[in-house]
Amino acid sequence: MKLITAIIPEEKLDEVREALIEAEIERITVLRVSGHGRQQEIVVQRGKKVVPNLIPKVQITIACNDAFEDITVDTIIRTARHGGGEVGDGKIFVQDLNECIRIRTGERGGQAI
Amino acid sequence: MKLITAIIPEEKLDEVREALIEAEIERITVLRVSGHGRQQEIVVQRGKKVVPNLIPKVQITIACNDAFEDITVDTIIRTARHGGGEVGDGKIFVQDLNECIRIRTGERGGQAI
Amino acid sequence: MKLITAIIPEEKLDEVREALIEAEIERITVLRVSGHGRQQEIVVQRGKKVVPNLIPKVQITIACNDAFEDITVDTIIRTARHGGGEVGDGKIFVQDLNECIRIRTGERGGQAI
Amino acid sequence: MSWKRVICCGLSLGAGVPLLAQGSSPVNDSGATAWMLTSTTLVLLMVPGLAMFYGGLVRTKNVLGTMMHSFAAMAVVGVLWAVVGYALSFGPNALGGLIGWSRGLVLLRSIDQTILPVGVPEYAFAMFQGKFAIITPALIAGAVAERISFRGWVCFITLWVIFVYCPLCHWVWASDGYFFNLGAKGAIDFAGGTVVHISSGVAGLALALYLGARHGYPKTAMSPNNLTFTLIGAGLLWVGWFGFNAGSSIASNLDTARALTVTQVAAATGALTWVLIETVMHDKPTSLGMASGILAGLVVITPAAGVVQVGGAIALGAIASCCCFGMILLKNRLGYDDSLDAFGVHGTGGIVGALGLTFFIRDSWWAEAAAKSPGWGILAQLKVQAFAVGTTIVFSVCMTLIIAFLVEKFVGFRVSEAVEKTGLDHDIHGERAYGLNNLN
Amino acid sequence: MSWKRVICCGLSLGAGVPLLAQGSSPVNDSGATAWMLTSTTLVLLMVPGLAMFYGGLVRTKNVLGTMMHSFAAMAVVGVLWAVVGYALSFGPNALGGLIGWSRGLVLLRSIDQTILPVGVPEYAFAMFQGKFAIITPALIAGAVAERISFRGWVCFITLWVIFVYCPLCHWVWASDGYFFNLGAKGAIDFAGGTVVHISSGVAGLALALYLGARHGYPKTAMSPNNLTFTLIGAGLLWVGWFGFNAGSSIASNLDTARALTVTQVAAATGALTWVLIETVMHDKPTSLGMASGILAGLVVITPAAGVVQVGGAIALGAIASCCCFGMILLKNRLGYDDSLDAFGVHGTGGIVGALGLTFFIRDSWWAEAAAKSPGWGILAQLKVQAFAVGTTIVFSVCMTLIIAFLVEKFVGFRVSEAVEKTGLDHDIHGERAYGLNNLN
Amino acid sequence: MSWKRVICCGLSLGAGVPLLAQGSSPVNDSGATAWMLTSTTLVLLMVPGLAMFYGGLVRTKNVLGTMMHSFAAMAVVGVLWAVVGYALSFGPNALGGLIGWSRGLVLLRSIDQTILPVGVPEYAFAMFQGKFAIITPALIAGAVAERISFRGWVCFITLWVIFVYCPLCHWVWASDGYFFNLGAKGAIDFAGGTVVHISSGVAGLALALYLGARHGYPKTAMSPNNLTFTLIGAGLLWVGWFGFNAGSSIASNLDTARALTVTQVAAATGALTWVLIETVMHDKPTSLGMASGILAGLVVITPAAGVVQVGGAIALGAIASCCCFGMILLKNRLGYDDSLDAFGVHGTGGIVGALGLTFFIRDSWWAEAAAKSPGWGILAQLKVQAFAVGTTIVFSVCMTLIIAFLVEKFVGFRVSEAVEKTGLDHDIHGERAYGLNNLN
Ligand SMILES: Nc1ncnc2c1ncn2[C@@H]1O[C@H](COP(=O)(O)OP(=O)(O)O)[C@@H](O)[C@H]1O
Ligand SMILES: Nc1ncnc2c1ncn2[C@@H]1O[C@H](COP(=O)(O)OP(=O)(O)O)[C@@H](O)[C@H]1O
Ligand SMILES: Nc1ncnc2c1ncn2[C@@H]1O[C@H](COP(=O)(O)OP(=O)(O)O)[C@@H](O)[C@H]1O
Repeated sequence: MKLITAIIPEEKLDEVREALIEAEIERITVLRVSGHGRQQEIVVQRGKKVVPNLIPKVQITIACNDAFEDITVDTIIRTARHGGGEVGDGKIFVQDLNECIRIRTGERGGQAI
Repeated sequence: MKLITAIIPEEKLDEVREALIEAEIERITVLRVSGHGRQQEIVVQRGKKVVPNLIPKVQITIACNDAFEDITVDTIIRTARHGGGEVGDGKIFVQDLNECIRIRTGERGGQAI
Repeated sequence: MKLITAIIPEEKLDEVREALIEAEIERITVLRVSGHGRQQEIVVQRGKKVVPNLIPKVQITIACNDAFEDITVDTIIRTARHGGGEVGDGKIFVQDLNECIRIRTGERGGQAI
Repeated sequence: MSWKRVICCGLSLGAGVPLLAQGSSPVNDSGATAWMLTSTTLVLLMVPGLAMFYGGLVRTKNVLGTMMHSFAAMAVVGVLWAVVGYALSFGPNALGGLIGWSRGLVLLRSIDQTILPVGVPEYAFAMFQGKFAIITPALIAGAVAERISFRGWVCFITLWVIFVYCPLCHWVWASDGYFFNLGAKGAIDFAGGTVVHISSGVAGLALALYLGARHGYPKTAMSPNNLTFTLIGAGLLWVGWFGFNAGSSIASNLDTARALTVTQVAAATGALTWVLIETVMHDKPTSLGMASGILAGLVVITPAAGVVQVGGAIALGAIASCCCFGMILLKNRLGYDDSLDAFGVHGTGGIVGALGLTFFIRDSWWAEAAAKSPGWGILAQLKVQAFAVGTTIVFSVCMTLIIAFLVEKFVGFRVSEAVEKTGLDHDIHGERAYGLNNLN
Repeated sequence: MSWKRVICCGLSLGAGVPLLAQGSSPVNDSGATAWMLTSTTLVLLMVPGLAMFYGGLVRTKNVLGTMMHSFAAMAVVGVLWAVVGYALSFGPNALGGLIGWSRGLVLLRSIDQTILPVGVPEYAFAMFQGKFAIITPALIAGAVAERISFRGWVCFITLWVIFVYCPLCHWVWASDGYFFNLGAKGAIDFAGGTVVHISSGVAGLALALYLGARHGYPKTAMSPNNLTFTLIGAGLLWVGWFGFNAGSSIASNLDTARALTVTQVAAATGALTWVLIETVMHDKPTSLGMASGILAGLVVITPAAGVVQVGGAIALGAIASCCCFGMILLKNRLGYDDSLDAFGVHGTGGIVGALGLTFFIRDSWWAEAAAKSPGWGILAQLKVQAFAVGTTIVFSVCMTLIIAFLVEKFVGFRVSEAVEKTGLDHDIHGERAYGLNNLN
Repeated sequence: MSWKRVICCGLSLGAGVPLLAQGSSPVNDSGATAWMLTSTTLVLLMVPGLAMFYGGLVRTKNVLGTMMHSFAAMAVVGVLWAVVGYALSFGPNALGGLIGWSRGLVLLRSIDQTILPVGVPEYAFAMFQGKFAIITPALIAGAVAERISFRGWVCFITLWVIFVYCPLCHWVWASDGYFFNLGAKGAIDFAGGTVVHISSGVAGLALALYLGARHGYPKTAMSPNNLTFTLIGAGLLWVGWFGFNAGSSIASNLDTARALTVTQVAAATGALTWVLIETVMHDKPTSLGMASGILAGLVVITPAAGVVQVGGAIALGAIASCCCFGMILLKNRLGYDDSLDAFGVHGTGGIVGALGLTFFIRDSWWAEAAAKSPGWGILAQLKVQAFAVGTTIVFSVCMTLIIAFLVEKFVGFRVSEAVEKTGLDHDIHGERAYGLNNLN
């Protein structure tokens, strides 16, 4: 099993979620994070140009069976990208997941995803 | 060492925490997340039934030594479950943890947990 | 590649970030979490001493190539510590990262970090 | 309604008669002036109140954009009213009574020394009325929240105030206005049931239909970002409404106290009723319901505050909440996107109030009406009210659509889908409402 | 206290004497009326203020539920007061003076044209008093925050207003009330030390003891979710309290200005003192302490605002903060769960004020008292005050317990442990206060 | 300005003449009194308004600390003013006119029965003025937000009110004050352009320079934690400013209505202009810009509200926003850290208003001035205004620096870098503003 973590732009959340659901990846966990990367978002405060150190992003966490890794990753790449790709479009991290347990039933492993 | 991540219902946090402390798992990190799964929480807004896409959940992260994995997982399963188990009770993910470092002392590995 | 997760005191974020940038680790993701450990922060509310169960902390997530692991960890330890080290200075967790993908370009692996 | 007549004399005096003849000029009544200034201040308080109310109901990404709709009204109409708005509303009939006009009232120049016969400086009256002109377009924003451009909104309200609000205000409240002279004692609209609530409510509906629903509506849940704001906003609106209604007596006397009393009672009844309906239907009395009920009660009593008594206020408050609740259920069936129910609450409540008040008018009013026009009764007055309501609806809807079309065409009204996704706050205003959500 | 007498004449006149004899009827004083209407509005503002104050102090899961306690008072008592509350409080003695009653006052019908001898429409007075009836039960909610059902709360306040507030109000402020006729010049309670603060404070204490502590109290830390709200709420309460106290003069004159002055000074002193105590004891002047001190100062001056001078206000404000702070320390020792210190601040502050004011009464009052009852002195008045305070405490505690028992038995008052864990907002109201906390 | 003279007669009467001679004493005007009490309340509302405005602009870790700066002013100056502040400001000339003094005014004792010739109890006037003494130091906090200790702040404002505010207030508003007797009809400062805004603005600048920039400024972005608060704060300030300016007429008449009118118009114009500038320059009309423009418009009209007409108000509002915007651009160039632009808005706006008003004075004023001093014209008055402005700046800057030096030396003013990093809320007050940010 894999644990996929994606950092995406805030405004892309809906699109990504909808595409994932269409690809039958229906269980996800999301949260607000702030990121620092190469993206520079210029904000004007009282006439002064300010470059915030940290830009609001959304993190999506998805546990999936190995067979679903590719489709999950591809779906995210496809929908989280702004047009042909802009700085700040984010990252996807994939890790091994040893065990997954459904609290409701106590089921373990692939069927608990 | 293992890194255990559990997604549980908001209202179960206190119970889980207390049970963990009783089981001598005293160090944890928690945060608010929003989850999408099979749970459907119907909310009525001005007479209209609305099904929010994302339901507030709490994520607990616990780094523990291998020997503690089972008791941690079991404690969470036991306390996070609503009665005999309801949709939305959440998930537990277990991953390997290569290294753990206590910032205060610089200790590493199992004793730094 | 490694995925480094550090839980540090809120007020140390700026310092850590600046030091990381100096060490050329420029891409990070941060978020607010609440932690429970050995630290006891006493708060007085209307004359009553209260010990909050959960103390606000900041979590930093950094994906880096293996060669950068040590410098990242050392930088965090050095800058997140209060003086000679205080309870509550936090933890660093290091995990393997199987894959990293830059959404913008679709690049994978070490060069996508 | 006697205050209107008094005012209007004052106005024609202010606008037409040479002001230097101070011999028999009215004397200032410091008490009435104090209350009018206080009322003006209270109605101003409704604007931040409305910004909180609406601001709390939208999604996190649109909070500032939504609040800015109210604040823009404060800025734009604040200037506009002093420059030409008052002249267009309270100047003598022009264009055959379609609107008022008086060059002297531009920049309020000719009223610089006027004391109205009721003992209040005309400046105070002009500013009080100006606050109504601010709040009315601000109400419309609720119907099209989360999808309009700031630029378009600013243009829209500028035109809307000039071409919809000012004429309506003239018809209803100027002594030579159409509605003011209907029937025995005119169409009853104490504090703006037609002018303010119906006109803005139906304008909102028209806009919502014209601009279309938000992307994802109704499938996607759009949760309020901050219901504490909405509740406090409703509280501030209630507070401000005392100025809105009781101030509309343009006095500080028994009439004023009566208006305040029925306002209080109707608001409380509205809130109670809405919460009861929710409890019966879903077993969940919500804070949004509490806030909505307060609004419904306040809206319904607005036209009626000068003529009904406590019993009538209770009845109207209860009926209003039922009707507004029903209207929102109907909206959910029909599927159009009146985002924050500007029509559902203000339009519906205003119509219910303007018509329903007929059945609860106090005896003394009937006596006066009968004195003027023998045999004047409920049915006759109901016709007058219905005529005023109907004309307002038709006029407001038509003009709103024309203005919306022009704005959409020349400035752009509805934002692009991309902006809608990113949110108004970041995309249009370059800000985020809650820095506290991120580490900073 | 002379205003009371004047009012009460007005009232008995309003309630009993035929109103059509307008020959020698009082004339409206537009200035006094303006201030009474303004005061009514200001006291209304205290309700959202209180909702913010309390709402900010609870945990994130109970914010809306807590705010709804205040808003429910606005809705329920808003209606109740107009229907029967005013009749029960300001009607002539009934049941041997236990309460007032007058059928004509139901729905405020008989005061439709009454101008009080002080020149204020009785409607304005009735509405002003009605706001007191709203805020008083709302204060109680603080003692039992985070653990009561909405349904139970609504039933409780309905009964409490009828069976506790109205009788007390009648005794203290009706011209034929018990306390009003004690001693030389009556028990002194300018703006509600006994009626409002003591009665609600001890009712809160009784409820807190009866319903028991929150699950996990005192072990679990229960952190305020939003102290900015609490601070702003305290600010709004201060603002509104000017209406509360200065409005209680039922006039707009020197007495009014005096009441406002001592209110301002006592609030400032209370805040300063509390913050000083905290600085000395823990080296942390907190914003919660600032807010609490403001409250303590405002509460203590409430009964006293008509009789003390600036020096006395400073003394009372400082003493109040010391006593309230001490009382809360004591609570922490004793271990009962007065969640937001309704008793700690309102009960304690009210008692300190009602008794303590005796030592700071202005000379002119003593002169008048001595004229009526020669040799009348501090001790004599202290006895009167103590009697009023004692009776209020006993009456309020007993009645509150009876009502709480009935509500718990027939409707359910305390929520189940499961609901307490989930939080009132989601479980009872089906909402979450801060959508901004989640992605939406 | 005629009100000043009237007041001051009243004052000298209140302070010097035996008060018992009530034969020909002035009668209370209940309407004027009502408005003065209302105004006092409105100005008090500005303090929570300012706390919201400033509180929303700082970083999440400094919210409460920043709000406490405003609330501390309410507590400290609230007491101080009643004890000695009023005596120092409105007592007869002492120390050669450097300040006022009257022992009888300590604790406001000697005004206990005074009705001013304008028909208002002197208590009401004293409290109204007291609110100005509260808000003025509170404004300064914006310039040094996020880096000063609470202890230092409390000491600073205590000294500042005594040694800067009271003298200035005496010079400008006491009948025997320097500025009051300059030129034909005195330096024009209707509601506090010099006393309030210039003095606090330049004091803020001096403090910002003396204490130095925040750690990390200007490199680190310091994002506002809650712009909704800032917007609502601006709204409440606007509401309160009606009391601030219209109340400064110490009456309830035509002058009052005029002051309110120009205040409204200038605020709206200021907001509109600022938003326009932003749209033109960055294509982003921001909510911070809206709030800043409202402030700029309100500040600029403050000294002018008694003498300009609607046209002048529009001009001044527009000019103010341009100048303040420009000043902030300049600040960004120069690099000093006036954190929330206390000088940028209040200092700049005040100076623009105090000088600029000269060009928009109404004819009747010129006529009166010419009657007193033939040939009196714009240039002559401009000199008077410039003199008043200049003196205020020099005096305020010098005294502020001396006080800041003393406070820094004996109590500690600027916090350590460690505290600055942790944030004022947690380190100094032991609290966190938004419990909702964490699980609790
Ligand atoms: N190595 C990394 N570790 C942790 N987070 C990262 C890393 N790289 C990128 N991110 C996250 O992804 C977001 C977008 O990254 P950015 O560098 O702006 O895009 P790109 O890699 O396309 O230039 C950042 O704001 C940050 O939150
Ligand atoms: N595969 C997954 N990946 C990420 N998060 C998940 C996954 N499955 C469940 N979750 C999280 O757990 C929560 C509860 O899951 P849900 O599907 O409602 O329960 P169940 O699996 O018992 O039916 C979800 O809201 C989501 O936050
Ligand atoms: N084993 C763990 N699992 C998860 N989080 C941890 C763990 N240990 C520490 N933390 C996090 O680090 C923070 C600091 O830990 P603490 O125990 O106070 O420090 P120390 O280990 O230096 O005594 C905690 O508040 C918690 O958020």
